[in-house]
This record gives sequence, C-alpha cells and structure tokens, in this order.
Amino acid sequence: MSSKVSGKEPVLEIQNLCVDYGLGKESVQAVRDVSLTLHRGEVLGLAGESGSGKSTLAYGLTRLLPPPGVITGGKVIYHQPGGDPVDVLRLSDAGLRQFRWAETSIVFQGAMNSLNPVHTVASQLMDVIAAHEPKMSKSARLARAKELLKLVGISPDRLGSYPHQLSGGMRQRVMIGMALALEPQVVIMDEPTTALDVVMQRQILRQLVDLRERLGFSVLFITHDLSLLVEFSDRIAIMYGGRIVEEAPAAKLYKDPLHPYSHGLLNAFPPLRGERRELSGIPGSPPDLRSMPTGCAFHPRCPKAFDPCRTDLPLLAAPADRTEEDRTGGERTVACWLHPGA
Amino acid sequence: MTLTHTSDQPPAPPDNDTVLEADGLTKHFAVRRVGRQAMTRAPRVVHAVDDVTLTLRRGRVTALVGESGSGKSTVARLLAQLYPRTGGDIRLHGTSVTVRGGRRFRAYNRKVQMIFQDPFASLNPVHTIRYHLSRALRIHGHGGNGAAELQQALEELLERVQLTPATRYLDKFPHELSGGQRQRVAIARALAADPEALLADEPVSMLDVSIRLGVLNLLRDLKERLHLAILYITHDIASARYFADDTLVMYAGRMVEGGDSETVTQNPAHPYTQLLISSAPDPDRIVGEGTPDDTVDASGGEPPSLIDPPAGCRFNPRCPHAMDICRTELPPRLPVDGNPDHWASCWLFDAEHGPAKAESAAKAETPAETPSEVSEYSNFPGSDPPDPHETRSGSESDQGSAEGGAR
Amino acid sequence: MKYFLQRLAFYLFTAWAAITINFFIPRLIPGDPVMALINKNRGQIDSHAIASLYILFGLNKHQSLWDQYTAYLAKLAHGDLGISFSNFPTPVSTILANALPWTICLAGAATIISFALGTFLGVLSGWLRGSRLDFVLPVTTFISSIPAFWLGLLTVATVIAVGSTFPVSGGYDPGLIPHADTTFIGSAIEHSWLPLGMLVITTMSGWILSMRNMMVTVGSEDYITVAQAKGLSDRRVMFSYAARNALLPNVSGFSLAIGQILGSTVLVEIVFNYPGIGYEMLQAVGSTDYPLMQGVFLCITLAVLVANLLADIAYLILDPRTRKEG
Amino acid sequence: MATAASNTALTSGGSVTPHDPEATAPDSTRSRRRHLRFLSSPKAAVGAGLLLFFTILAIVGPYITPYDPSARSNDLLQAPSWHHWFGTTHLGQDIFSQVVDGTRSVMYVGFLAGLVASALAVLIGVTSGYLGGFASDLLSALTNVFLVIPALLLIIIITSSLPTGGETVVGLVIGFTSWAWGARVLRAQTLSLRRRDFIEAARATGESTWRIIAFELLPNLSAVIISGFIGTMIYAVMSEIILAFIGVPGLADWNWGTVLYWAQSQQALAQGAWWWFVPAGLAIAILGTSLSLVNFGIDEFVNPRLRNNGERGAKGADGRPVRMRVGFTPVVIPIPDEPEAGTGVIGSTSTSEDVAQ
Repeated sequence: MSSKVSGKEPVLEIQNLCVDYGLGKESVQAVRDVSLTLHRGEVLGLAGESGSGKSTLAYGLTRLLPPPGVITGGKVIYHQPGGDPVDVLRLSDAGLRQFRWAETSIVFQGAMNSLNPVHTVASQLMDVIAAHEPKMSKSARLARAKELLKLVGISPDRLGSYPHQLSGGMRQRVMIGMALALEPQVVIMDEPTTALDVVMQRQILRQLVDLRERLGFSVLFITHDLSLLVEFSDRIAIMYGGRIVEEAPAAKLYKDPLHPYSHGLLNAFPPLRGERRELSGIPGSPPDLRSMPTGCAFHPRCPKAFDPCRTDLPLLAAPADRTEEDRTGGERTVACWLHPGA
Repeated sequence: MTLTHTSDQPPAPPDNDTVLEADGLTKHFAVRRVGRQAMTRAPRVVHAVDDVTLTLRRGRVTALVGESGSGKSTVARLLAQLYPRTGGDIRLHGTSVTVRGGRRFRAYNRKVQMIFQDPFASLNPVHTIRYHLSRALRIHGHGGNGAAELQQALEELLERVQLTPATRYLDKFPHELSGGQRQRVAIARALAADPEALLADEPVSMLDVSIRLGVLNLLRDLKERLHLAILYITHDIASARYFADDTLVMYAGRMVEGGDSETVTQNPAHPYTQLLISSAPDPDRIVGEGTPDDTVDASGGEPPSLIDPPAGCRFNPRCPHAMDICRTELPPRLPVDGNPDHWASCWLFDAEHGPAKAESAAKAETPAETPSEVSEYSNFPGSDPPDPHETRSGSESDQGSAEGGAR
Repeated sequence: MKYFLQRLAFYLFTAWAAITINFFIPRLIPGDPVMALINKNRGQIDSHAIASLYILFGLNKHQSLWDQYTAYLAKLAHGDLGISFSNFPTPVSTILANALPWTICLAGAATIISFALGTFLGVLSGWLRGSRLDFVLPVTTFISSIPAFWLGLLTVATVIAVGSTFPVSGGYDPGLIPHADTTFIGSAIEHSWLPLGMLVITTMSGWILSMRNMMVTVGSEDYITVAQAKGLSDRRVMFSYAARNALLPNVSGFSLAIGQILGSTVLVEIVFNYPGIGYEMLQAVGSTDYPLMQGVFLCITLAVLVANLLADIAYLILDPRTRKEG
Repeated sequence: MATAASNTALTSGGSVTPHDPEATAPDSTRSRRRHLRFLSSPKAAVGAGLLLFFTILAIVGPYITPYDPSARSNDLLQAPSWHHWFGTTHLGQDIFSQVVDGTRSVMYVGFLAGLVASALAVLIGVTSGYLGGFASDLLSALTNVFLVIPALLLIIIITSSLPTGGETVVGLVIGFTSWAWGARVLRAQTLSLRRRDFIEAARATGESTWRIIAFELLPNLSAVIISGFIGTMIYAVMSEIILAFIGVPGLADWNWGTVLYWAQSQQALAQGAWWWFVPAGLAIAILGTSLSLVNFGIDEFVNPRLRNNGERGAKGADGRPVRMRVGFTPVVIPIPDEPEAGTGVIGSTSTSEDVAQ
C-alpha cells in the first residue's frame, strides 16, 4: 500500500533460482531462472495464475517445497541485520532449522490445514518459541503467546482452543500471529486470504499492513488477485510460465503495464467503478509446464506477438523505451520483445 | 438436434418474460441431534435460506451475491429441485412446480439446468466428454436417431461453447482438459437439454483469473443468442456488475438488497452491501495516510450462526447503524430513494423508523469511494461484542458439529 | 462424553447381537444337530450330555422360540454357559475361567507390544521414506502374510532340532501348581516368550504397514510443512505433528485388528499347547463340544468389545475433535 | 493379514478429494489412461504375476501332480529328494503332490468368499452410503457389529456344527461373515463421492438413481472394490487354512491347511520332518504376499501420495544421493554433461548473448 517504508536495502535476494518437479527425464521446470530482490520493510507482490510458479518460488526459496520438487540452481541470499549474508540453499539442516521462522516465516494459503488439529493454539504458538529460544521459561513463552494473539486481535482466552474450534478467519489470524512470533525480517504470504470472504480478507490485510508498519518486517505477498496487490503492495512482480515477466512499483504497473500479460491480467478483473465496458480476459489457457511454448511462453496467447516472440526468449531487463521516466520514479523491468532492454 | 429448431418453435416470447420465480423460498437443514439432546433440546435447524424471492427473466442475467455460507448455493440447488424446499414456492412460467425425482423432474430440468462451481469435480473422471454430453442429449431426447445425428449434435454443442474442432475434445477424459475447457464442457452439458433457465453456481470462481471473463462472455453470448434466463451466483460483486443485469445481495440466508446491477453497486443501500463493496479489492482506491488503520478489529467480519440467527435483521450485530428495531423486527423490502426497482431490507429506508434515513440516503448518493467512507467500515464489524456466537465458538465450529453429528 | 456414551451403547448392542447369533446358530442348522453330533462321535457321548445337548440346542418342542430365548438369556445372566460334554460334567464357565486369564495375558501383552513396536517402526519407516529403511516394506509384507501358528511350528521344530531346553509347550512347568508365587510366575513368563514372540512378529507388520502409509499420507499435510517451516526439531515434527495425527486412524482401526490378534492367539496357543482359550477351542472342535465352543465365542467377543472400548477411550483422549462438547 | 490393507484403504478415502486447481505440481501420470495403470508399479506387477501362477496351479494342479496325494508308499517320512521334491509323510504320501493338489481348494475358497463378501459389501456399503437416513444408519450399525464380532471364531463354530461341509459351504460362510470391512470402506468412499459435484451434476442432468449408482458411482469405486476383494481373499485363505489346521471337518482331503494338520498331529516337529510343514506354510506366505502386493499397487493408485516420487541415484548439492523429504527440498547439482539445466525442456532457448545484441 503506502510506499513510505520502501527502503532500498535488500533483505532477501533470489538469484537465478530454478526449481523442477521430479528428477531425470520426467522432470518439468516450474521456476526458471528467477531473480528477485525483497527490500527491507517493503511489501513485494507476486502475481500470476495457477501454474505460473509463484507458489513454487515461495516454497523453493525456503526449501519447503514438497516432493517431487527439487531446486536445481540459483542462490537465495539472506542479509542478516548486522551480519554476513547467508545462502539459504547452502545451509545445513540444522542451520536451516535455526534460520527458519526466526528470519523468514510463512503464512500458507489454507489456514484450515496449517494448524495441527490435535494441539491447542497455545501449544503451537509456544513450541516455535521453545525451538528457537530454548532458554525462555514456560511462563514467558505463555505470556508471549498471549501477546501474539492480542497483536492479531484475538482474545487471549482463545489460547486453549483447538484449531477446529476457531473460524477460518481466526485461524488465519493465529497463523499471522505465529508468523510474527520471533519477529522475523521476512514474512512470506502465500495466498493468505484466498479462502476467506472479502470482508474478512480486507480486515486481515489491513491488520497486516498495520503490523508491518509497527514491526518493520518485509512481506513477499503471493496471490492471483492482482487488483488486491495493486492496493496492498509497494512493488509487484508478475510471473508467467515459471519466469518473472514484469516487475515494477505497484502504481506504475497499474497505470502503465508493459507486458501484454500484465495488461491482460489487470483487465481480467472487472472494475467496481467507472464505465462498464466489455473486457476479454486473456484468450487461451495457461501453459502446460510439460510442453512450454518456445520463445516467450506467452506468445500463443499474446495479441501483440510478432516474429521474435515465437523463437527467442526475452530476458528481464529495464525497458529502453521507459528508462528516462524510470530513473526518476523507481526501477522497473520487463521481459518482452515489445519493450527490449536498453 | 435442437440447435436449429429454436427457430422452428412457435413465435419466441419476448425477452424479459418471467421464466422462473421463487417466492418465499425457505430451506432449513436439520441438525442431527445426538443422544440426550434428542430428548432435551428443541429440534435444531440450520436456517440456510429464509424467505428468498426472486425472478429470472428471459434474456436477463440475475446475480445473487453473497459470502460463503450465505445460502446462495442452496438457492440454486433449490431452484434446480435438487433439494426439497422447506417452504415457499417455485413457479416455472407461473405454474407452481414441486418435483422429487422421476419423470416430472426430468421434464422440469429440461427447462432449468444447472452449472456447478468446480469443473474439476463436476465431470465424472471415469467418463469421456462424449459420454457426458451424449447422456445429457439422450436423457432429454435431443440425441437424434442414429450415430450420425448424435455425432452432429455433439459437435454442434461443443462448437457452441467454442470448443473447436469438436472432434479434438470429444474423446478426451476430463483430466486431459484445462479448467476453462472443462467448464465449457459443463456448460455444453447444461445446454444439451435446451433449457430456458440456467442456474450458474459460481461458474468461474475456480478458474484461473485470466480465463474467467472468457467464460462469462461466453455465457453472455449464449444468453443473447438463446434468450436464456441466467441466475449467476457469485461472491464477487464486481463480476456481478460486469455480467448481470440485476443484482440481489444475500446475507446469512436472507436477501438484503436488490435492483439493477449498476444501481446496487454504485449506490448500495443496505449497510451490508456497502460493507461488501468497500471490502472488495479496488486498485483505484487510494488508501490515504489518514486511515485509522490501528483500530484492530477484535472479532473479524464473521457472519452469524445460522443455527440460531440473530432476531430482527440478521446483520444487526455487525451494523454500524443498528437501531433498536433492527434487533427485534425483521425489516421488509423497502424501496430505496423512491426507485421501485431498487429495494433494501433495512429499517433505514422506512419512513417511520429510519431516523438516519436522510444521512444514509445522502451517503448512498455518494458511493463509497472517499477514504473517510472506507475508514468507517474498517472498525465496525463487532469491535463491540454483539455477536454471541463469535465469543462462544466460531460459526464454523457450529457447522462442524452439525456435520460431525451426521458423520 | 457423548461420543463415549454412543460407543458404549453400540458395544452393548453388539454384545446383544453376538449373544443372539450364538443362540440362533444351532437352531438354523438343518436337521437334528444333536443326532449329527452323536453320529460323529459314534455314541461316545454320555447320555446326560445328550439330554443337556437337547436343552442347549433348544430342541425342546414344548417351548416356543421366545421362551427358549428368554431362558437362554436368563442362564447367561447367571454365568451359566452350559456343561461341556468333552469334560463332562464340568461347567463351561469353569473351564473358561481357568483358561481365560492365560489368553487375556498373552493376547493383551501381544497387542500392546506389537502395537507400540509396530507403530514406532511404522513412524520411522514412513518418516524416513526413501532411505535405507525402505527394505522394511517388502519384509513386513512377507512376514504379515505368514500365519503366526506356522511360524510357531517352525520355531518349535527349530528349538527341538537344536536340542535346546527352552520351553516350547504348555503355560508353565508341568510340576508346578498354578499359584501366585515367584517360581510359578517365572515359569509362566518363560513359557510365554515364544508364543508372545510369534504373535508380536506376525501382528506387528500390520501396524508397521498401516502406520507407514499414514505417515506418508499425513506427511503431505500443510501443518507438517508449517512445522518444518517453524524450524522445529525433526523429532518434534515427526512425533508431535506427523505421528500424533497418523496415529488416529490406526487407533480407530483397532477394532479390525483386535479380532485378528485374538484369532492368531487361539492358533498360537494350539501350537504351543498353551493352556488358554485357544487350546480349549481345539479340544472343543476336536470333540464337537458345542457348549464349549459357544462359550469360547462369547468370551472372546466380550473381550474384543472391552478392548475396543479401551481403544475408543484412547481415541477420545488423542483427538480433541471428538471431545468438543465435554 | 488384512489389517494393513484395510487401514490404508480406510484412510486413503481421503485421497479422492476434489482436484486442487491451484496445485502447481503437475501430475505426470494424469495423461495416461487409468485402466490397469496400477500394474506399472513393480510391486503390483510381481504380486499379479504370482497370483496368476497360483491361479493356473489351482486349475491344472490336480492333473499335474506326480503322485496321487493320498496314495501311500513305502517311502515313509523321507526328506526331499529327486523323487519326492517336498519329501513324504509318515504314510509315504508325496507332500509335493499334496501341496499342488491343495492349491485348488485354497484358491477356490478364497475366490468364492471374496466374491460373496465383495457383493455384500457393495450392496450394503454403497446403499448405506448413498441413501442416507435411517436405513443408512441401520446398515452402518449392522456393518459395525459384524466388524467387531470375531469372525474367525464364528466361522469355526458355524462350519464345525454344519452337518455337511465342503469348500463351497466354507467359502460361503467366510464370505457371509467377512463383508463388513469392505462395506465400511465403501460406505465411507460413497459418502465422500456422493458429495462430489459430478454426482449432483448427474442428478441435475436428469440421470436416474440406479444409473447414477451403476454408471457414475461404481466405476469410481472399482479400485476400492477390487482392493476389498483381495483383502477378503487373503482373509478367506487364512481362515480356510486355519479351519483345516484345527481339524474342522468337511474340507477337501488336501489343501495347505490339512497338510499342516497332519504334520502337527503326527508329531512331524518332534521327528524333525521340517519338509512336512515348511512348503505348505511358505505357499501360504507367498500367496498372501502376492495378494498384499497387488493391494499395495491399488493403494498407491488410489492414493498418489504413497507413490515413490522421483528417480534414485541423483546427487544433491552436498554430493550425497538425493532423498525427497518434506520440509527440506533437495538442492540438486545438474548433471554435468548437460550444458544447462533444463535446456531439453524448452524447445529453443535463446542464450543471454542473443538477447544482448
């Protein structure tokens, strides 16, 4: 939403990350050569339809991707405040355990299934604290758990509840509270509100933005709902076919999308206001990872496709035709032959 | 098959003729009582749908908007006669119809067909597209005589939903198609009956964002060519504005507002509709610095339990304008701003009880787009403890117990 | 509590059903079962036994079926299961009272050990899927297909072949009199090693396999990924998150297993001449001692019901979703 | 025994969930046809092969035995030899012939009981799952009663008190007492399928109830039904052998259980005649294993989570073999002889040099 916290200091740098499903001949590439930087304190939105690789990217960079996912290349550099940068992909199991949640936490799509059904909310809030701060006393952990629930607007007498006793919205709040338990630098949100109703969605997002301003963490926000991202994030990256096709500050992307896919996505949401006009969405179907089109993966659906699109892969670069403006208003990149790099 | 014979039919009635009507439609699901409860407690029911009245007209799309659990899908299934109703009436061309399976059911659903939300679940994974469509054609007597005619009918059906060439799709299994293609097959299956009314239960919400509009546009195109009456059920009020001629808003099993889509979305009258619209994602909205974001809302915007719904207006525990009467008396349909086609079930629009009428009417004229308007809704849904179910156990766990009883 | 009462009611109903089935079986058999029995035994049955057989089978033509049924229930209520005619005139209840403790101890110990061990191994092999522990799968599949009694036969043969003096027969040393002293209990424990071992080995595989499958299935639940994302220790994720949830279907599937364990126990007792119910069962089948068979059936059924009730209580404790409303 | 298979089948019910459209992992198997696909699992293939072997043996067994299994000879209690592959009994009977001849009885009872139990399970399970209401509760209670009552003892009592025996009677009795497990699984599956949209959609299309059950529901249950059939077969084979072993009268002269019965009753153990009981027991174990393997194949087919993912032998970033684990996605070094990871997947990838121009 507001861009007042947009620092330029990187906190998480993804460099040329590649993620496959499966090994050997049967494998498909779900994320291809993705580089993305999350800055301290910002909300970076990641949009795309199913199969675009946005969730795969999020799980891949935390190494939480379930089998048969494998990471086949790249680096994920985490910049500790006041410490040396670490490559998350090179961490040992123990190192990774220590790193997780303390530095980056995740809120998953299905709050319904993210909480262990057989343990109370308190026990699940407390076990993560115990795992990372073993010296903390039990009463201190309990106090912290109470504090966390209050933070997300849930009455502390809910501590003894089991997940099934909470509504969907409350569960998602509990997850957000849990994500903040160790005051991480980065919170990754994978469609955190998709399963919720719009009213609840807005309340939770509001709360999140508010917490972000108070606590200063960065958010990687993943959703298919681009209209939501425009409203709630500082910068937006659009993924298609496992690659990032455009990245720009939210307002800029909304006003002047460069990639035809971004343009199509923005036009896929009928507006609530203004003129009622015929919209078309994007023709065709999202690509099949097993048989990706050559060249630009979007070209079979692209209304503006021309010759190089079918054969040559456009790389993400600052568009030559927008550079002048972008020097003043912040960076943007796009992977499209209509806007080749400088 | 039948695609051409629409023109042979007796003079087609003009558009806007009433096809299907629901009058006071009510559905209560029994909650299974277990053990001791059977003796001690009164029979408990989930008030899924209460007193829903709506009209589907030829060549018009009517949207039914509501959040999950508001009963909107139940309305569709009641209209499709898949569930028996608890009360109220369903009239097809003015004739009351109650069917429960058998021949009369087929006769009814030849006129009224349904499209389901999830195209990944609504097609049987073990059957080909050909099987699905042939069955639908045969059941409704549109299969023609012999294989050649059937084949022709199948191809025409698929062409209608823009799956061409048809032969490429006929012998595929559902899992070999994408979501959008499956939903088109599901639409083709509904069209096989040559219906007059189509009940579309969130037909695009499971599809990828980029292809949703394609399917909606297809439905609109079909509506125009075949003069279908369409009920479009959705939780996305923006898509209702885009696609539907009329929009009805449901909250907790009751209808709260209705009217022309443009009017309802631009001048929402009922506080719930206003909340819904102010909550919908809207990239045009600029959230200003002055937004009181720090008013953390304690309970979240959760709808009430339908087992024991609040008395009076069901929205009263969350309503910022709630008056005493809202907690006791059910508001009737009241016209909004003297517009006979725009109504709201809200006491604010009652001449006698609406002290806030002038204020809210003024508000309704200026749609919720200024930051101050938005901020008003950020803190109202129950920062006070109005919702008894919220504090006890979430409404979902109540439903859980209902299901748990049924096991 | 509600759940518990429901289950209790169900078990009472089942007990009634089993008793009633027991009542009807001899009455549904075509022809005169008593004569058939007498013929089978070539007149070796005591004439008193014949009379008691007729009463037992309810072939008393003067009584209506309902009267026979109520009389049968009344007898049962007094613990009267009739008189065994292979051990005439010992009452069936006496025989069972002597045999039952042996079986309960053997089957109970076998159930607990095999469940605990099998579940643990299943948790490990499921959690470490794709590791060297995968060999567990084919091995346990094979073992679970071996009848326990046959494994018992092999063991007995081996023990005899190697000339060991390890006890392979009976429940205690022949010279001892059943009594609660250390010599006797020591002897009883020593005699129970082999039958117990056979039971544990063969029934454990079932638990391993089902637990492994459940671990694999539960492993892809979101909350496991969340637990990993939280950086919890591997042990905590494995036990407190994965195993804890994977255990639930296994506990609720207990009713299937307990019957089979008791079935296996009966057979193993036969092989090891163990003085439990199974051994009596073999005697009963050999001499077509009908009252004894019925008694054994009722006894085992009741034992199964009690075991199931215990499993339900365990489930109640383990799954918070079932004890929602207290 | 059936425990493992049954538990999996019960729990794998959850796997027939609506397809998740957001799933990012492509299911490579989806593109293939479904029928008999479970045989692609090596476990299932081995199991099916063994099963076929036993089936053929059951058909031709009695015709290919080298000796009459009941015929006595002077070779008393002999160890396995060229003349008597599995040795002889105390009466000089050829044990190999007994085992081969006995296959038919075992397989027949297994098939018959499996068929009867499956038919009952489908009838009761699907009906109670689909219909709902009081009748459904009643059938469910009946199922649970039969599930809890120790069936083996019931079978022993019934068969030993029946005046006439024989394989058919034994098979029927086993079938009639062991349907409950299958019925419970089918009921659970039917309940979950009934809520699926395609059943409702079929109703909304105007299909009749019987057609929905027969053409929409049952094909989706086929894996579970087959799995139940095989589970019952394992159980029936075990039960018949146990019956024969404890001497319940009325069974055929020769099956694997009677061989064990004579071995046990003639003190084969004490005489060190291991050949008397080892072959029959092994045959039971192998048949049971083969059936279990087929069921594993079906389980993996129904519940894709159980399938092994990925290939073996790949090396991780730390040089050790890759093991797929939840929560720790492996980081794999691409195989060196490939110039760039995944170039094979994209038809023609332009390199960065191309773009730079």
